[in-house]
Amino acid sequence: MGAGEPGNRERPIIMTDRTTFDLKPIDPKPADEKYLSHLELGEPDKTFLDSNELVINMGPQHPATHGVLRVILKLDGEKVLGTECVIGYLHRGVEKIAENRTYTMFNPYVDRMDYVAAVSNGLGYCEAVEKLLNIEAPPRAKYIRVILTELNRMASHQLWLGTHALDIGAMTPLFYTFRDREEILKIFEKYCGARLTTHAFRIGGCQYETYEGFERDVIKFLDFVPPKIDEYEELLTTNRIWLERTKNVGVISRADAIALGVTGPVLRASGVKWDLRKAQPYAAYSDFDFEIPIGTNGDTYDRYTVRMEEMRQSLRIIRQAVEKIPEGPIMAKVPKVMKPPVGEIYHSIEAPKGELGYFIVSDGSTQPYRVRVRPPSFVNLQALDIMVRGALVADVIAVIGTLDIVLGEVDR
Amino acid sequence: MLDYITSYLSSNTTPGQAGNVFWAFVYIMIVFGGISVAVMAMNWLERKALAHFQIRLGPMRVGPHGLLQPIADAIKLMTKEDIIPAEADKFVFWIAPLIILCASFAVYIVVPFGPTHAITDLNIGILFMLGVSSLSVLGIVMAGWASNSHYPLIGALRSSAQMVSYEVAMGMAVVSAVLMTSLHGLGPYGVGVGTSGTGTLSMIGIVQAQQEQHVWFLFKFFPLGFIAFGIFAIAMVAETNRAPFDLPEAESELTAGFHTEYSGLRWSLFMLGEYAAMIAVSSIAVTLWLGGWYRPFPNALTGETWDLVFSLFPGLTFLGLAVIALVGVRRMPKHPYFRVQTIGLAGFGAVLAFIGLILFVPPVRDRIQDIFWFVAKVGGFMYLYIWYRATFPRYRFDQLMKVGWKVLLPIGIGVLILTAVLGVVL
Amino acid sequence: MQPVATTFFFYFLSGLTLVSGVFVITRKNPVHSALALIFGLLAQAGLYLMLYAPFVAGVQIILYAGGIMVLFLFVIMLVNLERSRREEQFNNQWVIGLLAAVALGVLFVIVYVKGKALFPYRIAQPIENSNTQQIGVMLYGQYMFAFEIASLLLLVAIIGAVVMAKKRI
Amino acid sequence: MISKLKGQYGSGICEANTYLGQDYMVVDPSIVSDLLQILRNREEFDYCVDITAAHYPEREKQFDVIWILYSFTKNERIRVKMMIADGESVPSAVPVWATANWLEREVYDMFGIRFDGHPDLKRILLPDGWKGHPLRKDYGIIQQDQEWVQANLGIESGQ
Repeated sequence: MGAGEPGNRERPIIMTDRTTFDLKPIDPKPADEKYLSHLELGEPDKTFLDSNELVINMGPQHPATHGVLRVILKLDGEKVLGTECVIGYLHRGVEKIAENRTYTMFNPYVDRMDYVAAVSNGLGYCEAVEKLLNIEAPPRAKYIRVILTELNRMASHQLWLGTHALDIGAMTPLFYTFRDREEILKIFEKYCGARLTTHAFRIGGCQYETYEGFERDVIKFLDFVPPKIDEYEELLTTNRIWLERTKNVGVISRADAIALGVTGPVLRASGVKWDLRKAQPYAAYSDFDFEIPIGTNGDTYDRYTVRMEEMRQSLRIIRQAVEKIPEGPIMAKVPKVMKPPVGEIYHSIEAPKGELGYFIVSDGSTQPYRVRVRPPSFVNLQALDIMVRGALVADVIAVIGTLDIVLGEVDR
Repeated sequence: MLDYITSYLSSNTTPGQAGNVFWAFVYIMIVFGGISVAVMAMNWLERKALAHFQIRLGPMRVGPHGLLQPIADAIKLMTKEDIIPAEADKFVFWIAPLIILCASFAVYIVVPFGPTHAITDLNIGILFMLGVSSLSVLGIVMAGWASNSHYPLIGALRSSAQMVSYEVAMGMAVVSAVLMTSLHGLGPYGVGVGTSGTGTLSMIGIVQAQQEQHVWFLFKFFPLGFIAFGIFAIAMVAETNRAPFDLPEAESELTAGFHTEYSGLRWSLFMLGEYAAMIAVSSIAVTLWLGGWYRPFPNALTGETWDLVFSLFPGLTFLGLAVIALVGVRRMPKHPYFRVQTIGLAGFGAVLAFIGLILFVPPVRDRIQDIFWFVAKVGGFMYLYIWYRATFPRYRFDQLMKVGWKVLLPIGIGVLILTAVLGVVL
Repeated sequence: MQPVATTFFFYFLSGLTLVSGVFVITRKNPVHSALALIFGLLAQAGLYLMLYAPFVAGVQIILYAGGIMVLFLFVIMLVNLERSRREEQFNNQWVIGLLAAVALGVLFVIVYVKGKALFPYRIAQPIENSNTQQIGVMLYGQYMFAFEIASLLLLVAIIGAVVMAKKRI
Repeated sequence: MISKLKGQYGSGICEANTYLGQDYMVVDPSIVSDLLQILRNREEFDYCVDITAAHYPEREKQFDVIWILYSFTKNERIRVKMMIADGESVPSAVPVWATANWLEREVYDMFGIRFDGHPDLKRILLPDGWKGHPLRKDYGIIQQDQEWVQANLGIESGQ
């Protein structure tokens, strides 16, 4: 290809030690017949017009990789023959840090993983430690947690929608979603003083009582946002180009989705009606009435509709929670120095991106012996390869967007 | 010498046809300067309009309401470090933006802003326009290849395939319009006299044919003219690589497509070329289907009074803009910090009002009318470009090809055949 | 449309055509050759314009420079040229090539000397305004058969290309 | 289920218990490969939530490798735990659950535990040439592969 192929330099331009592009595919097919994938990818046929295979490096600095994801694409013209994700550019060793901090001190760190949905991260961690300590947050705290977490789910989905639409070329939804996300961030700011990395919850409950007018603000938001969601849908849902760009793009079957362990909206769009808020209710979710939207085809469009519906369901949950929020304390009796008994716990919640799990090993001291975070983005990103094989470059972008990854969480 | 210069003033043809080199040169300078200014204005307008689509304010800092932003941008781009990638083919890298620029500007040789307001009137005018504007794809391909990098290369491949494909559909639409110049037609669409049975490819001739037949070709043989116009309107967006067909420079996929490796002045030449091409293809559309420089209803609303009413439009438009500017002055924050901006905006409004008043003077009024209507129609297309960009997601490459070859081309051929049949039958 | 400075433009355009022709065969980089070829074709289009054949000039630009050369560049970019660039440009046939060039040159000289009588010096009548129309009349009248045969050949070529490319789809 | 498995493997399942309402079992390395297959096929634990490990340097068998499994049909979770010594390798779960691919790579990256039969076992979060496995307890929190940092980032130290 031309003079001097960028991939074949003595030292790669991009800071990494990898100089070869040896693409080993992730085999989506387990050995067992029952789990055989529908995806049969034959060898690309060699014809007389055998043009060169093109290896391009998408990222780590690329406008559509949502951070510092680097995807090595092997292309035949525009067709994707294979991908390899190179991650770790944002690795900060969160799990190692946890082993050197007390339980309380580690709490703010989890916000920095999925910085788009910091409240969910905090909820998962606090609940896991509470379980390990065998205490339970008081009901009012649980309701506040539900309200803030669901608001955060809204914010996360709005950000996803904006950036996903921008990737596919529609600029305008980004600004609309950011305008409305702002209202959520204002509520966060009023509640705990921070907008993004909120550190809203503490082990055992909440640090802060709701501010004066909290319910009013939330109700105002609930009335404000449904027409806005309709507005996003008006721009996209029935737009021909949007339909063509998303329907039958990045299809992942039910069996593949389960085998690859993807969770959250990606799994639900493939037709698995599974949501941890229903399956294993935590916080106060068992008190509320809501639906789990599912898709049928497992394509990008289904993931889009599932997330749009999830936003509406979140609003439903918030409304119910605000209406029946109980009075009472917001903090359980928590020892000043937390020394959980020796043991292990795995607790997971339904974060906006999927199952966010914390596996904590305690050795009886004030510091966790081992904290393992089960990041939904990390596992979901693994599905990228089988979702884009045989598709076009533009589909890779659409699929990265639809997986809704946050690199802070992938790399931790 | 002076005679040579003044002799043209009495003629009623374009300087090119009159063979008057001096006035041709003057016209070239005016058109070149005018288009450059229009590109700058378009740059500001696009950012402003797009911002308002997207509930933003757009440029507000440089000058009142960001009016000086394009100038600031131009200065920034010109003074930026000029980077040529180490392994790029320097000569081709250097010449590619120039090819695009030349191709986009050469088109204006035949654009008729008025019956005499064109540099020249080639009798193959429309063919010339299509041919020259198709040269810009060479520049894009070269830019992509010379950068010696993968993203520009893919962008160049995409754009060459895209532009070659859409040129075919575009050609079909254009031919059907050209065909209409020779066909009378009956009934509500296409009454009139005057066609000799021979069509014309000349831009001025096409507009005059619409005048003689008392119909914009948009409405001739309804809905055939309309469909042909629709095909052209879609294909011209694809030709100029604008949203939703902006795949060659798809930001989220190919970073910036064929001009990824370009920066500074060279990059600004690409932008200049792109916007000039947008205006050029809009001019073709206006000339072929929207009656060119003629005011609306030149046949229905005739007579001295109507002529006068329509001739007041240019002045009124500028006065209206001046009023908007002055309202903006009143709404400026009353703080010493904003004093310079307020004065600037007031001055801008005053200049607009002054231009508006000058446009009321009868001799100017008569000379400027044609240009005004032409520019107003082109301006409508420019707004459409911005509107598309704010609304549509981007097509994928195979879908783009599908639209071009499987939708637009068959419809184009069908319209062409039907136009010919109708023209013969009616 | 009256041409201006005819002599100057004739020599300018002819010179440009010749120089680009030489560049086409001497450049090592095929893209540079293609670029030179484009300039040559554009200069030729200019010459056609001077011969009062604007339609031919327009078709020259739209088909050769805008269409075919784009495809040339397309192919050049897609095919790996690393190897061919390293090879010797002028292969062993240069003696034959030189002979052919000399023969052609002699032929030109003979035609120029003898043909003065055949082609008397006169200024062509500007038939510019009806030029396009006349081409149309010729193509669809006198040369109808040849025209249709050519279009049939092209149709065969198109179908062949589709059949060959279809294998990949 | 536990009793059935116990009947099948006898002493292979060292411990099967519940802590804070969560089931887990500690199994012998020899049966892990079979057990994971059976858990998925017979007991319908079709979703592998996570694979991770913990390091106990003072023990003889230094590492705990933990599989967290979930069954959609039963809505149940189970943790399978296994102890291995440093240098020993674990049968890969990639043939059982495709998701194990990256999860095992991460365990390898962080602990240096090798997985037999993994299709592409290499580092995932840290760069390929990095020395050391940071989540081992003997790897200090501010420790870094200075050599790599100097060679590749062009800076003296990453601290």
